[in-house]
Amino acid sequence: MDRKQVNTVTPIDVEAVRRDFPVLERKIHGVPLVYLDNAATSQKPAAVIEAMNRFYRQENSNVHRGIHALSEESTADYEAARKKLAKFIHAKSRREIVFTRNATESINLVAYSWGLDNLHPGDEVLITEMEHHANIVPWQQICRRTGATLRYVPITPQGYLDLSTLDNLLTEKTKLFAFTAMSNVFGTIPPVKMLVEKAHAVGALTLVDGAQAVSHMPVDVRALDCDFLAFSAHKMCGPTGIGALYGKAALLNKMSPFLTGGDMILSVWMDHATWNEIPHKFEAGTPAIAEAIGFGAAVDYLNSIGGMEAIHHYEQEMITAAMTALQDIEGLRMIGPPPADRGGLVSFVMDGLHPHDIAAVLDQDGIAVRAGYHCAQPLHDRLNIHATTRASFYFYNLPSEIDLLVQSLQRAQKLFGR
Amino acid sequence: MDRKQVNTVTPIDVEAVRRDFPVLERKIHGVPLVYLDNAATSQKPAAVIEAMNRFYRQENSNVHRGIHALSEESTADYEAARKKLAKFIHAKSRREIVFTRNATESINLVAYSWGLDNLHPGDEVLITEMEHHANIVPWQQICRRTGATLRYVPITPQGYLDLSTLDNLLTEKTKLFAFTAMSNVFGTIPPVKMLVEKAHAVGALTLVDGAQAVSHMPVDVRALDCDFLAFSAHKMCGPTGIGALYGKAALLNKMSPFLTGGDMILSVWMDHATWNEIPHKFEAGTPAIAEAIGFGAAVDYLNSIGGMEAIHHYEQEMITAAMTALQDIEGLRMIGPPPADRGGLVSFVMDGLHPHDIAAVLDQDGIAVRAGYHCAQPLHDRLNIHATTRASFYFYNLPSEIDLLVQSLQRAQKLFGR
Amino acid sequence: MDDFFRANIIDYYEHPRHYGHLENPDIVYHDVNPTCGDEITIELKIEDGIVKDSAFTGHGCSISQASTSMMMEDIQGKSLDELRTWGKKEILDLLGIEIGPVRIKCALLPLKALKAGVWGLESSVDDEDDDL
Amino acid sequence: MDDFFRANIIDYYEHPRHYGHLENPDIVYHDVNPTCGDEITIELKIEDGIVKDSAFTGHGCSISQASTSMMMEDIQGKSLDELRTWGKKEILDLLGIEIGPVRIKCALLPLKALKAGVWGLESSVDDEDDDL
Ligand SMILES: Cc1ncc(COP(=O)(O)O)c(C=O)c1O
Ligand SMILES: Cc1ncc(COP(=O)(O)O)c(C=O)c1O
Repeated sequence: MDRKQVNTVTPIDVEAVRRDFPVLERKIHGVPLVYLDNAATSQKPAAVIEAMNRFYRQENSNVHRGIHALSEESTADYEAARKKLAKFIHAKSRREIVFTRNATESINLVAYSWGLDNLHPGDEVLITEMEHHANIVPWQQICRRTGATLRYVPITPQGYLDLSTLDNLLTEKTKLFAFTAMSNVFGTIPPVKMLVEKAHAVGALTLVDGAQAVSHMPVDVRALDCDFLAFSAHKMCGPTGIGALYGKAALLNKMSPFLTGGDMILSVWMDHATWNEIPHKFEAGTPAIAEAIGFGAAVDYLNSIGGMEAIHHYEQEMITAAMTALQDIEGLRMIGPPPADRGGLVSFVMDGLHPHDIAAVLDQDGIAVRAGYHCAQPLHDRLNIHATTRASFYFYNLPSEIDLLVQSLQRAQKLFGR
Repeated sequence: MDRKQVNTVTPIDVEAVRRDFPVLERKIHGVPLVYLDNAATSQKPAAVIEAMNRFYRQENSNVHRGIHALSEESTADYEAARKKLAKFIHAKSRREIVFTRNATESINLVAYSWGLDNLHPGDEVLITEMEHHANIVPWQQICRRTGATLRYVPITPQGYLDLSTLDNLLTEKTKLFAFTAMSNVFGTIPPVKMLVEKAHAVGALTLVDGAQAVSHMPVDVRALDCDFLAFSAHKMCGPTGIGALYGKAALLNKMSPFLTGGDMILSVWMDHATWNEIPHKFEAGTPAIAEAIGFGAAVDYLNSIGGMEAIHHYEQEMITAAMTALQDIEGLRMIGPPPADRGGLVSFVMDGLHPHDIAAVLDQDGIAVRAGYHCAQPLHDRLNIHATTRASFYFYNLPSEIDLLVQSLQRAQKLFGR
Repeated sequence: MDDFFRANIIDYYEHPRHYGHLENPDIVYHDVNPTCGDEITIELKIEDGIVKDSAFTGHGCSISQASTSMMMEDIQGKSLDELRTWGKKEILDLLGIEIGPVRIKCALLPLKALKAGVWGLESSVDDEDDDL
Repeated sequence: MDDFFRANIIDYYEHPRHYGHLENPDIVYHDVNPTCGDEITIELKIEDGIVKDSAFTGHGCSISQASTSMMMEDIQGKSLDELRTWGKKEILDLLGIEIGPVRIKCALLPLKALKAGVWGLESSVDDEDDDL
């Protein structure tokens, strides 16, 4: 993604921002919580929690159908949230935002709805070796069902995409190129706009997995010109239970529905049905109404504290500091590119210490990190690593929390006699 | 469903229960809210709202993977909710409960996962003319994709299933019989257990649409012996954004996954993947964690106020009183069976008054009802009705609200000069 | 919503103007509001890009029927070029009331039918809401 | 979790008992904990329904490896009939600590391997949690 110069952004007032997050007052085993598992899910500010409370306490009702005050209020708020999201990622129209359960379902929607109708034997779907399982398994499945072939852009040992392979891999056979805009293991931020251009040059569509990127940096679907973008609310201060799929209107209009039932139909006869207009065509049954409202409130919140440019800027500072500090720990090896080419997360291995045990020791010190494959097993296989420990930052993390992380890692080494 | 004698249940303390629902303090156009749109979605007690608040404020984290305190707490609470639901519908095991977005997705899951693999040209799927679109359109779609044939059990003008047709319709060709346990238009409660038996006798599986029934009466999947049961949290005091699919473990084990991605896999290689055990095999990506916890709290709440037997008993009283009162309004015609054979909802038409206009007048008096097809267009077509107005009750509705309904309907008649 | 039934909507609903059929209409277009079953068929007589006559048949709620009747009345003598620019605002001005997000579809049904019938525009007429 | 590393788990992890291979084992079973990559292979020598010898190889976290080592040690001389009744409780007794819902899978890995390897039981060993 093209990162602009960020010298002019107003810095985030981290101390003030921390007070917006009730959970940050939590004590874990008697010590204050240090939450460094943000790539798995972010914490929620009171404003988001309260937006959903207000909905349930004051206007809860089903949407789109009711001719009564509560239903009109719910419908207006639900659709207003859609508009906020459209604006947040610079979509042309709110109709290009489909609410789903999470980024995973967004990708599955495209795989089933677009894939089942448009993939044929001989066709290829191109993904990369640094994808999350959410952007691998749906394509394996849909290729199996349609006879299409799944191919991978390889990664370099430094955690970059091996772009030299692109000209061979992107061909007329390629019908879709699906790739992440930020690796959840390396942190790598690939050149999204260039990848989209290259895909379009051979006539392939593009799906960008924005689960990490949309939460941590500015994403402009019109500037990137991507065809689909998948992301989740829960990683960007929003509630669980809701995600979004951005799709260009022209594509969404042409696609078959995915889930079917109430609300997504125009008319139903005994032997057939016709479809509602987009985005409703893709939203079957009672939607996640409170969650959409919470999602909208999360976008408002991110804008209110300074916006994505400022958040990305702060995270760049944090990851630079964190990687500098971790470098000094003997026997610790970080994977992925230098700070300038990544988002605010770092995965590492430590000699003689299993990631599970590292995470367990850290937990005793109140520090939450993640250990394992991070849903990216092919990437780990490629690097010949069993599992890694990952610390991932958000705008409410403090530089002092990096110090605590380092101390606790050193304690783990002592405990296991390394 | 077999309704037991309910003489011995402790009656619900409606006045006390109403205080549990913050929204019931709402004023609409200056008058107190009379919420009679419960079949669309129910209101939420403070206990459910607070359970989700507590999660977000104190332990929010992703589940199943994290080795830190918050993740262990979240995982434990998420799985505890599953157990509550399993118990609520008398499943054998918590593994038989799959969390989905709503009843609609639950049905789609079976249609895609079981249907794509098991339906072939010549096979038949049997549904009924009183189904909600959620239990019609997915079967139309999957029959279209597989070449199977969709057939309907007809309804009688009184709003019953025409059971005399069953012996002709249920044959060896029938692979699945999917039907509602309570019509959301007629209120009709069909003989579920008998229908399941008849289907099993020809070797067909059964899917029960429990979206209305599970919210309003006791449902025991083991007593009914149904193979699948679909329902939604939001209709039973729970949050939006979550529903459940019950499936017999032996069936779920055999079925292909539906949505794919993180958490539902066992291992992922570049060219294939293996699946996690049930129910996780069917839950891809970050689940609706807060919502599951809210769903569990809803079940606790329903049990705490007296249980489903008591709720059903109270609603029987209410619907009897309501239908008696509505009968006296000239030019008003109710559809569906007498109170003894239905749940707590009634749909009606009024001479010269369009349902939309009825609903709009009622709204001016603070009364929320629903007007339209109620997502059951084939039923309306069959009866040759354009649309109906529906009043649907829950355990927090008062007998006095029936009087307000009647008065407001009479006002509508005057306003439109009828 | 409050002045909903104080406006002359009920009057147009009970006594629809331009209800019925035209002889040899140039354009006949049938449209429905699937959420509730409102149905209308509009018939137009066009000469030199001007609406010479208009009529409708249908059934549905007071909003959809009054809105259609008022529109059929108002567009007489207007040019298609002008009508092409019509949006939500023009219809709400005719009706003279505020309308919530659900029933707006009833109110806009005749506009939707006009745009689809005359220009084949299938896109949603409330897209002007879409200023981001 | 607090006494996690006070127990002798680290000792078993660093100095695993019964690590290695048997000659002509009757049963060899490989199992993984896919969430984190814990892997073990257990090898058993069975005579008259009694575990005569046992060993394992593998890699993973301290919990999975210590749990496997302790179990290989403990089951020596026990009858398969007895082992068939083993559940979560027996393993936790061996480990001597409480374990949360996520890492319980690490602890139960050897039990899962035993049940799958000896009786072909693929069902989850923490199903006893399932008392509704
Ligand atoms: C009988 C019936 N089935 C299915 C549904 C669909 O439920 P949901 O919208 O929660 O998916 C409903 C609710 O509208 C219903 O009443
Ligand atoms: C890069 C990436 N893609 C997809 C996902 C899946 O997101 P979700 O679990 O919200 O569907 C994640 C989050 O784990 C991710 O990091």
